[in-house]
Amino acid sequence: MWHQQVIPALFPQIILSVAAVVCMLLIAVKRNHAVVHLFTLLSLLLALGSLGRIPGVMGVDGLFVVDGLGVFMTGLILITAFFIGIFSYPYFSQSVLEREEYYILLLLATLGASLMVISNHFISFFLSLEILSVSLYGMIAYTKTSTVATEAGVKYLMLAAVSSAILLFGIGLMYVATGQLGLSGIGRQAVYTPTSGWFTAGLGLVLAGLGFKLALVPFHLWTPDVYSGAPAPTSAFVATISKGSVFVFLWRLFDSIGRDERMVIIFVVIAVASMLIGNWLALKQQNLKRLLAYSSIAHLGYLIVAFVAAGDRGLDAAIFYLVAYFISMLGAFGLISYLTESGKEKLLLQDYTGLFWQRPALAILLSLIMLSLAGIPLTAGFIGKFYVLLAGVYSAQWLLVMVLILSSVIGLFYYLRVVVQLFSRPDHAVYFPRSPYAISTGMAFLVLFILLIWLGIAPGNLITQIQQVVHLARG
Amino acid sequence: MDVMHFLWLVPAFPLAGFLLLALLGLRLPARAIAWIGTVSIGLAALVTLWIGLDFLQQPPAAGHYRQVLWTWFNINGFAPAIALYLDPLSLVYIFVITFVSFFIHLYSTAFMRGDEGYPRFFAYMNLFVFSMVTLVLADNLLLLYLGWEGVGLCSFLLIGFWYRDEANGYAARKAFIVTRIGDTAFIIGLFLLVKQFHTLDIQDILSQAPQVWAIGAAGAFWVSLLLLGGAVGKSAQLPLQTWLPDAMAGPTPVSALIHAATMVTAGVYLIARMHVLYSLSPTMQLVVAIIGVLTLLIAGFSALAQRDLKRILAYSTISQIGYMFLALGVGAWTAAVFHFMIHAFFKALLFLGAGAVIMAMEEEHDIFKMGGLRKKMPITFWTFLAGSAALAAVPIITAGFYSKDLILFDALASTQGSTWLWLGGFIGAFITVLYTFRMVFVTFYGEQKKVIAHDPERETAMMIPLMVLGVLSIIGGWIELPHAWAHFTPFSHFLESCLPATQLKAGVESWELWLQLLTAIMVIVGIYWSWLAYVKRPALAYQLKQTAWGRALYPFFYKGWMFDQLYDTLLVKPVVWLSRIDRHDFIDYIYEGFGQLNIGINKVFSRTQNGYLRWYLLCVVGGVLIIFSLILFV
Amino acid sequence: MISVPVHVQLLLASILFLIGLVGVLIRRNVIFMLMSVEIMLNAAGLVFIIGGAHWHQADGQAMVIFILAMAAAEVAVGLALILQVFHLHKTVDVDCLEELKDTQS
Amino acid sequence: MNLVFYIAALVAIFATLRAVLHKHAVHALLYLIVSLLSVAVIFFILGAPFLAALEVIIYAGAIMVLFVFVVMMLNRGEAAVQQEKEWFRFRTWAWPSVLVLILFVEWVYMLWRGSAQQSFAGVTQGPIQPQQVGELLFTQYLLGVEMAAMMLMAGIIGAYHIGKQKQKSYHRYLEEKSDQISISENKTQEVI
Amino acid sequence: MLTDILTILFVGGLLCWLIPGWSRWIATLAVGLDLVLAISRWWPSAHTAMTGKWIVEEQYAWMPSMGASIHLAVDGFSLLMIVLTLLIGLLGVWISWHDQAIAEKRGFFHFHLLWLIGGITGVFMAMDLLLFYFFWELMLIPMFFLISIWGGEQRKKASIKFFLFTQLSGLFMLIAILALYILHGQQTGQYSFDYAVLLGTSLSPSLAGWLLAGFLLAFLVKLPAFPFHSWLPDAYTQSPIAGAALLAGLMSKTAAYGMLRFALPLFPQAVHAFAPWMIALGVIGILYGAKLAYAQTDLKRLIAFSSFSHMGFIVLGIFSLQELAYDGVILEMVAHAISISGLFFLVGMLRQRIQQTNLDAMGGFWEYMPRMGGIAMVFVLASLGLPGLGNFIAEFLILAGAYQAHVGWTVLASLGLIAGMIYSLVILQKVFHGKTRQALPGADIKPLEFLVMACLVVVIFWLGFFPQRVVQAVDPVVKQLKQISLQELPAQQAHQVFAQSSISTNI
Repeated sequence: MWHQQVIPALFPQIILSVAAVVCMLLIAVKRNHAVVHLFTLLSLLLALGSLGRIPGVMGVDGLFVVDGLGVFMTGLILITAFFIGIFSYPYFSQSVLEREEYYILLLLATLGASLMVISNHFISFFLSLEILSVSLYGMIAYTKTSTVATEAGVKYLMLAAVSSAILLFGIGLMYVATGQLGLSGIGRQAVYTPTSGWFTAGLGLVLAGLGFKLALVPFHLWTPDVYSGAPAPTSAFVATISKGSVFVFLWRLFDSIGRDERMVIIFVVIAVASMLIGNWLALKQQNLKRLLAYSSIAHLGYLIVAFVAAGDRGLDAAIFYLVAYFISMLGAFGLISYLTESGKEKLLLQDYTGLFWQRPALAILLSLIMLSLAGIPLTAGFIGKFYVLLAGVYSAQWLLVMVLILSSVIGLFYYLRVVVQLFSRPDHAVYFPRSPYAISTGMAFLVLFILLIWLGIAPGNLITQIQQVVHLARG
Repeated sequence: MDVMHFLWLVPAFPLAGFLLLALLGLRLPARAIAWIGTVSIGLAALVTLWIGLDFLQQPPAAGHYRQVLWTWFNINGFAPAIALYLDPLSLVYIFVITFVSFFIHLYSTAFMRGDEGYPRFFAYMNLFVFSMVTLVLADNLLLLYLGWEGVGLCSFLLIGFWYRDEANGYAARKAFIVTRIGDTAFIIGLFLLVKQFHTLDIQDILSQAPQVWAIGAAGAFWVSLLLLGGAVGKSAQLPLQTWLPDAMAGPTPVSALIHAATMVTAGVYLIARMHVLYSLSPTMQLVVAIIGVLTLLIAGFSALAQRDLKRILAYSTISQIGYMFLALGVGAWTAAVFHFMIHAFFKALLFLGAGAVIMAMEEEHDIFKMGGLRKKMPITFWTFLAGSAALAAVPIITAGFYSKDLILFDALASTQGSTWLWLGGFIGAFITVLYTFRMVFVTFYGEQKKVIAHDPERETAMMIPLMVLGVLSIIGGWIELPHAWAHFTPFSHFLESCLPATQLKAGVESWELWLQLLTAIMVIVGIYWSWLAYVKRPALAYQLKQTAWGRALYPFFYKGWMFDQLYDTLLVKPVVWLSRIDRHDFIDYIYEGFGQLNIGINKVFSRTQNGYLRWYLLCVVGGVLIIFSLILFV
Repeated sequence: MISVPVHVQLLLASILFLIGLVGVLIRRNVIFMLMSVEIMLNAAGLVFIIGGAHWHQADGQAMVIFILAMAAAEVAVGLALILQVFHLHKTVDVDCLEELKDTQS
Repeated sequence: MNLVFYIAALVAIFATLRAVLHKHAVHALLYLIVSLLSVAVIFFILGAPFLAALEVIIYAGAIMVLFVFVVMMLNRGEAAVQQEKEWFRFRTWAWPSVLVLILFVEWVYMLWRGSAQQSFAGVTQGPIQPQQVGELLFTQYLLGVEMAAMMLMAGIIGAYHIGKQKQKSYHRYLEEKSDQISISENKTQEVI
Repeated sequence: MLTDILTILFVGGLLCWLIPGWSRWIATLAVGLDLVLAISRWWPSAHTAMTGKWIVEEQYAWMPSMGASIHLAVDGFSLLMIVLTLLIGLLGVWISWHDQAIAEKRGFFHFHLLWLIGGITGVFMAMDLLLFYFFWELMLIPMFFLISIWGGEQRKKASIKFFLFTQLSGLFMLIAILALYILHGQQTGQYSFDYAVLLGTSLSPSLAGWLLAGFLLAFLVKLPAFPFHSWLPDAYTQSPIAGAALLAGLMSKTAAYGMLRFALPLFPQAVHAFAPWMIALGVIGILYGAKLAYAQTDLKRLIAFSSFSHMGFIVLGIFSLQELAYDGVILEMVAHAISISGLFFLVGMLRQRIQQTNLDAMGGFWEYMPRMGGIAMVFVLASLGLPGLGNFIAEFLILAGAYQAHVGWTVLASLGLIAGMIYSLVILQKVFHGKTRQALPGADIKPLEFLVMACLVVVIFWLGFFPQRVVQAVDPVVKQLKQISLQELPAQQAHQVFAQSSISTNI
């Protein structure tokens, strides 16, 4: 029940909730983009700082478990949200709409995600998922005068609602079968009813619901449309935080109920399909945001390889992979936000022709990101992929490992296509705007750049950190 | 001080000449180039003479001298060295090489004057002499192979010396590649030797081989076959003889030096050098003899039909080397080497004479467009006649008689000889007479058809070599007289220490005089017939050409028995065709196909992203269906 | 109380759920789609009630309350979006929303 | 009571089907309300009186009213019915229905298999009273309630931002035209 | 000292980028300094047979929790390759000194060049398998950029193709490395990527076969060997000159190095089972490459395919598992690096003069560039294996070694000598001989170019006449490899390697 330690354990989440409310009040007092922006960033930093105050592993009401994994992921989510906050400012300052509400939604969505990673109960999971989703509806359709944003919003809303319903029905069936809503309780019960029709049917439906959020094949079709329709910062959020948090819950769920052989087969099928189809879809894609969307489908497939591999190694691999993936995606969408000119995003690859000859630093960052996504050494993505492969080989998932290799080569093709485009000499004079808000964004890019390289060359620290986190989760 | 220690100077002088010319040639005046080119060879010749005299006076105790310069490489005891080996055989060879080279260089200083490639020419020629000397002096087969390929390279470079004409380039390439085919067999032979003996030292191999292999052993057979491959290629014997006639595209001194006197006899040297292996494989020895006979016949007939002065000589060269092979095949090692030496003299002479004629005729090669040069170019005529006589083996007075007669006798009389081999050689000799004197009569007799523009006889540098070689072509044979006449055989005696004497059948010595008589008659008949057909009654040759046989055979012989066409159809065309159709590498299409496949798949999946929300929903339902099916049915 | 077996109850929930699903799939009117989603959510709620009844727990009901809240929030945003769509496109036909798609190159 | 359950179930199924298939939006909504009411009955039977009440008040009452509002706002009348008929073609509904039918078969099969393994014969204990639910909500699930609040806040802000129309100076008859212009402008800008 | 070499290169690269105006000098300085460093260690050691295993060894922590460390070490073989890399790197910098094709963003060019050299050098130093893989892939990135930024007309396609091939194959090697790591960890409890540690891992024949296959795939693609060569013509022809020289001259050698250093010692028994197949691939490569080279109408493509053909000798040599052949392979690595660099430099000089590399546009250049022609001749002759030049000794030793074990294949491979001559002569004759197609007065070789080419010429003659220096330096490696040939499997067991197709249960 309630005792004093609960509050410090949930410090970040509490700070975020309060910040959201305060933010709303700030807007009510006076609309000022810069103030709200700064406030959001500060509160995110504050939440991040409060992570240090968390006393240790503890459960809260059976709804949450604040363990190493949760804390680490909360931190990751907060940092990512911080970057998205930075990228939002130049993006929305050009917009004619009210921009301030976006930050409330950003805070709320971050709240939802940070709650999800510590959820240990279907009710808390469901609610955090809905906080995230509902905020995202608003964030995706935020530039409401744009037909594409609205369209993306409608598509996401409809699909998310249907998948939520499917997920709920699944949870319901599992509840009927076990009489439990807490993960640990279900885990206990699942031991007795491993092959129960209701339970497996429910689990299958839950899987479908989670698969939708993770954009795994065959629930992936919304991704490109939403990514390309939504404002770039939102796309970054959808690509990173929303997936990462759901993935953590997926891990917790299957850790408690055990990885049934049939479930593993389903995951193998899904992973193979995601890796291959995601990369195939991106192969000839000319729209950078869609390309990133397809790439994210494939990346989630790689993550599922780590998931199937399971164990500490799998979790290590998955977390590291997530970190690398987050950095890359953030950088990519950050660049798109940064290069947005009076509300018009540069979407087509050909818009980026010759970026190198105009803005070499940006081009090098973007190519590094592409190489990281492709898993080439010197970048964080390489260590991530290496780690996943290690986990896959360790658990002797040869099929997955082989498909991973083949599909990552297919993937390499389009990443390189982007890179080559950046470096090709333009036929005509190209102009890339210098955003007036370059300082903070530039710093953010610099940090991402350094992180990409640093994690690619000397990942030792982070790996050790992650390994400790994993032990904390078990202990 | 031991004179032998200066052996390394023999290759070193030409090499130094080459390096000087290659590095500085473009900056030096023509005179300096000529000096460097000629003097370097002259010095080498002097050193050779010096060493040779020393060798004769005080032969080394072991019968040979070995000079190790440095170890090439040493892999677990397999250690070929850069080392020189001098024994009577190599001494004869370097003697011939350096002296003939010297005269040809001398000749060239005048012949090549004014050519823009003057420095290049002498550089290549010096490099050639270096390589040839290395080949001959090599103590192991790997170094020999270095010289072997080096001479091939120089041959290539000099055939294609006038590089602007693509035909020359083609001839050069052909020469290099065809000989390379033989060389490849050679090098495979080396692999076999390495495997068997773990060494390539010639003397080691020769001393070990009889212990390892019995007579007729398969190993010996294969090694000698493979080495023969190399020899056949370099010496333009059947079946790799086709390159030599085309090699006449090079400057005439080149033809004289490389394609008559020295390089083409490298094969003879190789077999003579490795004679122990051939002795161990009688089959191969017979093969050598048969190749020799067939080559000398085929080339002889071809020479009979040629119109190009140099091509006649080229076929004649092939044919004469055929004699050497015949000699090697019947175990008459010294006879082969003897004929090599004599042949070097007279064939170099003939080529140089031809060069003078061609120079006078302003690059006209067709003998039927010449004529009546006897009076205008007396020195050339008389020396050419001396050479021709030697080639035709006019009895007693020419050197060629002694060497060729020895071979013919041995072909019949040696233990490995037979009537057939002799008969082939004899017919060949007759043909030799016919084409030689056809050439002489057509070129120098009859009426003059062209004015001499630039009289080569005024060039002393050209005439001296002609005269020296002319003298040698006459008197050179006297160092080895037929047994039937007198037991004066210093040449074979000299070579005895490294080449065994010919094994004769019992009681054959009495045949020798009869055979010589037969030869003499044959030569006279031949000369008479040529005189009849080309001077007295030229219509006779024409009529003969018009008979059914003539019409069929003349083009056949003219084209060298159609070997070029045969190889073209069998080898060259298929390879070229294959290259052309697969220029873009069919393997690449496979990978491109993979790429296209992926793009096709991309198109298929891309269709699913059609933007319709209801379709997306349907796919979600489909996904649920798939998950359920997996749960139920897997 | 009642003796209807649980699987029959679940069958009812499933039928309602699938009817909702069919509705989402076959209606081109966005409003109808949203309605159908509500049917699905309602069916899911029914499952929780069934579970709660059989395990005799209040958790199921609590969950349904949360579902209700979620449905309300979703409908609010959904309807706002539908209005915006109508505003921009002058139609509620969902098949008209196909600007975002892969263009065949 | 069993009979009531079956009757309510049949009504619910029938009303839901009508709601989904009906061409007229308002009629469909009314059918949906009927369906929700009958589900409320089932809630009651299954021992959840509090939820039955909430179902009626919030679902059938509040949420459906929202729908009615929107339908009214769009105010598309007979033309809309006509259009619905046009949209409702065989090829529109055939494949999804087949797919869902297959899904239904598998679904039922799984439920049936589950019932073979876990048999619960109906509801045996008494109803769960509202106070039990309330207690749970304010003790263990207190944080959940807070989260629901946050979720609603997100919904409200989203709906507010998206739903808010800009003040426009034109007369409402002109509005349509100006909107069309803005659409075409948008289209040219955002074409991908 | 090893880290110094790498640091100088990588930092030098960054400096080049930051100070583009001085990039040529910085690059010269960095590579030159490294070259001096490397030679100062190699030259003495080549004189005398080495005593210890490594001449220099350094180790630093990298990912301690995974058992990966920055373990650098060199013996005579590695140092030889490093010296070679740096030499060609330096010459590459010089030959592109005035190259107009890279005038734009020159600093960035030199950055990539130095990092490429650094990557290659790293490959030759790494004694930790993960680090090896790291450098192995690191090489690709600068190479990719060199092609895709400063390459020819088809640079996009070429660079991507190159990257895809090498990356895919590299991943297979990574899998093999990981599997080996895990197996060793499971057997001994020591999870480490260290070469020395993994060397003695005992593996079942089928498993060893699969792991070896993973390694070989990477090496065969990079080399490239027969069916994996498809990327080569495009990449070689499209890359800038210094890049092409490094690509053909050294990156391909990293593959040969990898086989000798890693593949063979790690899986000595599986190697025997693979040898016949590999030899077949090598021989097919020799002949097929030669045939393709002959058919080309573009000089660069021709040279590219000639390189492919020569790589067949390396495969043949390695898998004949004979002492002579090992020495031959190492010599071929050095000699081919020199000769192919020379040829590519030559093409570069020609392209600077006539702006293309099509053979039909060339002919009779001897008239205007006799010096360049002479130098070209040396490299052409090296390529066709003329004795006296380094390549001959190498090919001779390879074939002589291979002959000890595989007569038939060796005889076929020897046909490659003929084929090699056919296409090599095309280079000389079509470019420098024949009718003069265009007048190029004053186009003969410039002093700096002459210096570069002279260096290569001297080295290749030196190799031809004094290969003992190299043979001595690599003696310990060859001795080690020789042990492998003694570990022959019984024929029956070797058969099982292919019979068992699944290894999933073994891990």
